[in-house]
Amino acid sequence: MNINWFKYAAPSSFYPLAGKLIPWFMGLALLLSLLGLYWGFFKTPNVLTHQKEYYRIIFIHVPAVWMGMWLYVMMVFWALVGLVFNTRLSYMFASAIAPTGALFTVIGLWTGAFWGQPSWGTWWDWDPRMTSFLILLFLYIGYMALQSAIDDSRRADKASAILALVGLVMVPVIYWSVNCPNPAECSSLHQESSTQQIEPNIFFAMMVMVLAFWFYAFGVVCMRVRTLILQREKHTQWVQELEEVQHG
Amino acid sequence: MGEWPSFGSYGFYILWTYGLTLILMLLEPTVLKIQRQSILKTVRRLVKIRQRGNQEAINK
Amino acid sequence: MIRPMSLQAHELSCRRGDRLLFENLSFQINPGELLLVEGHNGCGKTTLLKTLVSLRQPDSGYVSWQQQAIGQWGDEYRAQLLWLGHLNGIKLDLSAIENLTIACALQGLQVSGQDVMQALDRMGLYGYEELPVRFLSQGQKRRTALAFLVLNQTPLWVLDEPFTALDVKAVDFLQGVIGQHVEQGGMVILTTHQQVDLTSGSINRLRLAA
Amino acid sequence: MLRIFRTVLWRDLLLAMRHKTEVLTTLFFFIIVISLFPLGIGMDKALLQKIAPGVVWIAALLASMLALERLFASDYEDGTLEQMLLSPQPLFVIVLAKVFAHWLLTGLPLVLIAPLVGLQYHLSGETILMTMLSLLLGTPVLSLLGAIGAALTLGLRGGGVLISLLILPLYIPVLIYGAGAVADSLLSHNNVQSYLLLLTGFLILTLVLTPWATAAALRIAVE
Repeated sequence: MNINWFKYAAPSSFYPLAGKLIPWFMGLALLLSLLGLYWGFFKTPNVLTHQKEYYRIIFIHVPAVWMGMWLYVMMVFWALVGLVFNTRLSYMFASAIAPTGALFTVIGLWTGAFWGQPSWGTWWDWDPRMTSFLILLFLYIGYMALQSAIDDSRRADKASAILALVGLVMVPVIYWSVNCPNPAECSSLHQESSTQQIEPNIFFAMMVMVLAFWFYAFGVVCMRVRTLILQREKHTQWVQELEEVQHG
Repeated sequence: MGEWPSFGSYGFYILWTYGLTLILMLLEPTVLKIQRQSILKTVRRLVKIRQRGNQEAINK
Repeated sequence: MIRPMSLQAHELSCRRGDRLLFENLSFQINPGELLLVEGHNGCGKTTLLKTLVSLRQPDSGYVSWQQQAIGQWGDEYRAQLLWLGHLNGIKLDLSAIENLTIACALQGLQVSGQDVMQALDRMGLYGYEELPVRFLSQGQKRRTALAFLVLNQTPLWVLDEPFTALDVKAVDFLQGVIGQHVEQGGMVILTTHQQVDLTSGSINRLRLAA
Repeated sequence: MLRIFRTVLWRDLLLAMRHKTEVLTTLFFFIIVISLFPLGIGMDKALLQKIAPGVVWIAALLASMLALERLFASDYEDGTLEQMLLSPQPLFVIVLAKVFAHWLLTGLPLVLIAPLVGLQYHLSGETILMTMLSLLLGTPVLSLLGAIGAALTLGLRGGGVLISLLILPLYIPVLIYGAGAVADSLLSHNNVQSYLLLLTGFLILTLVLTPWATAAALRIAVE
């Protein structure tokens, strides 16, 4: 059974498919987030050993941070596919993902600051992870700025694809340089990943939230791809015969 | 069901973080919906222009 | 040459922004032929020429040189061709001689100062060689760019409106150079709004309807 | 291969010599920015010494950013860039030659002027030497990375500001380790060597990777 991968590579066949999928994605996202929040708020102990009630911000902070990073990798993946196969739809995906990724990064930073205030006493301290996350936001903004600065959509896609690629190559270098500014002190990057010692209930609630954010991201990206398709293919026959155009 | 979780004095932080996240995650789809309507409007205008164009060709 | 030297286009289609310029355009040009690309302004003549010359990637279809896609030839294909766009491709701060020596070096031609001087003389720039090109007239700047044609013996010439800003005498001289090149088995693709007549060799016309 | 490198390098230096003033603008910008800080932050000796590494490096970053826009712009406007893209010589060699010429005109002067600046900030001889060394290793990286931004934003209105938005995040590692090297030589100067090795590592990394990206960006810009 060979799946014809390129059947949905044509904007005209992807448009209706995305239209059908969006309600599912958004519905699932809503359902899962309600489940996650309920589980997180009602089924977990009120006070943790060293953190008071504000630890519940974790249900938003960690999913948003992961989404911010994952969406950047997805964006570069689609940009690479676009550069290699020269299919317009993959470029549209890449430029559709960028705003959502930037949004999640902003949420991640915002919730991080609000978590930092009660636990560390400062809204922002140049902790390596927060700084590298801020730089990720700059990379997103750079991508979107370049995308909108170029009028011709063909060149905009290719140019921002190259920028995203260069950004991806530089991300580990930036992350490493921010985490270990003085090479003498930190020989290895052993940031203690805090996901292991979390109490199982909280951990699962958080995972449900991560899933909810994934579906939300799929839904919103599909919506934005549809608007991009309409925008870029408005001169084509099939767009002008769409039923929502005929009697909208 | 556990009792309503007391946020103690940290309600403010919880409120602000969840509040903003909620606003942003609702804002994005609505902005996209508005964008979609405006593009559909321009496409309808294009269709009207093309139909009038064909009409004139036929009348000529 | 084991394989016949020819340039083929296979179902080329190009877009500018959201507008489609041309679609499944196929043609072939063989040695000793001149292809005249015609069409009103904005119908994609320059875009087509840029695609043939690998300056631009077509939206679909491909261009092949000696039955092999130009993507695979890479730099070798670029050694076979000469391009002259609307822009002259010369630096205004450098003198005509410096411009020409750099152009030859870029093309990888071993050329002596004497050849350069001779080429410039033939283009009617005697006495203007040392002057920075900034002080030359538009016609003379175009002739400095065209002087490169005289020096360059690559088989494929792609010229985008070469006759603009030239006076009658220069146009005749250029037509002579092109005619001679086609006679020697070279290939020329050009766009122009003026009348082109050739002593020998066949002229094919390609009309780009919008 | 080397012939074309030499030709393009000779060409760019020749062009720059025809416009001598352009070369000095970057240099004076660097000096002015650095001299502004003491006026703004105060003349206290210890404080100036403390902020010197960061100030010198941030000024170097901004100065090289300023000069980037002109890297390909003039060739793009008069069509010579098209001729370069159509030359049978490998494009990354041409790009390397142009970036090297750009570095000679904007990066190297910063290194040579560093002692003058060091005196303003009461830096010791040894630290000034370290500043020059770290700038020597760092400014080529700034030019190489910046060349990608210059190629991507070729021919765009407001290109200058856009370049800084795209490329400054990528400059952060060089800034951290460059300023770190100078700061370290000020204080304990025991592991200065590791900083310099890191900077050389960046130099080699960008030397190998960036020409490809700049060449690809140029091919797209000319389309």
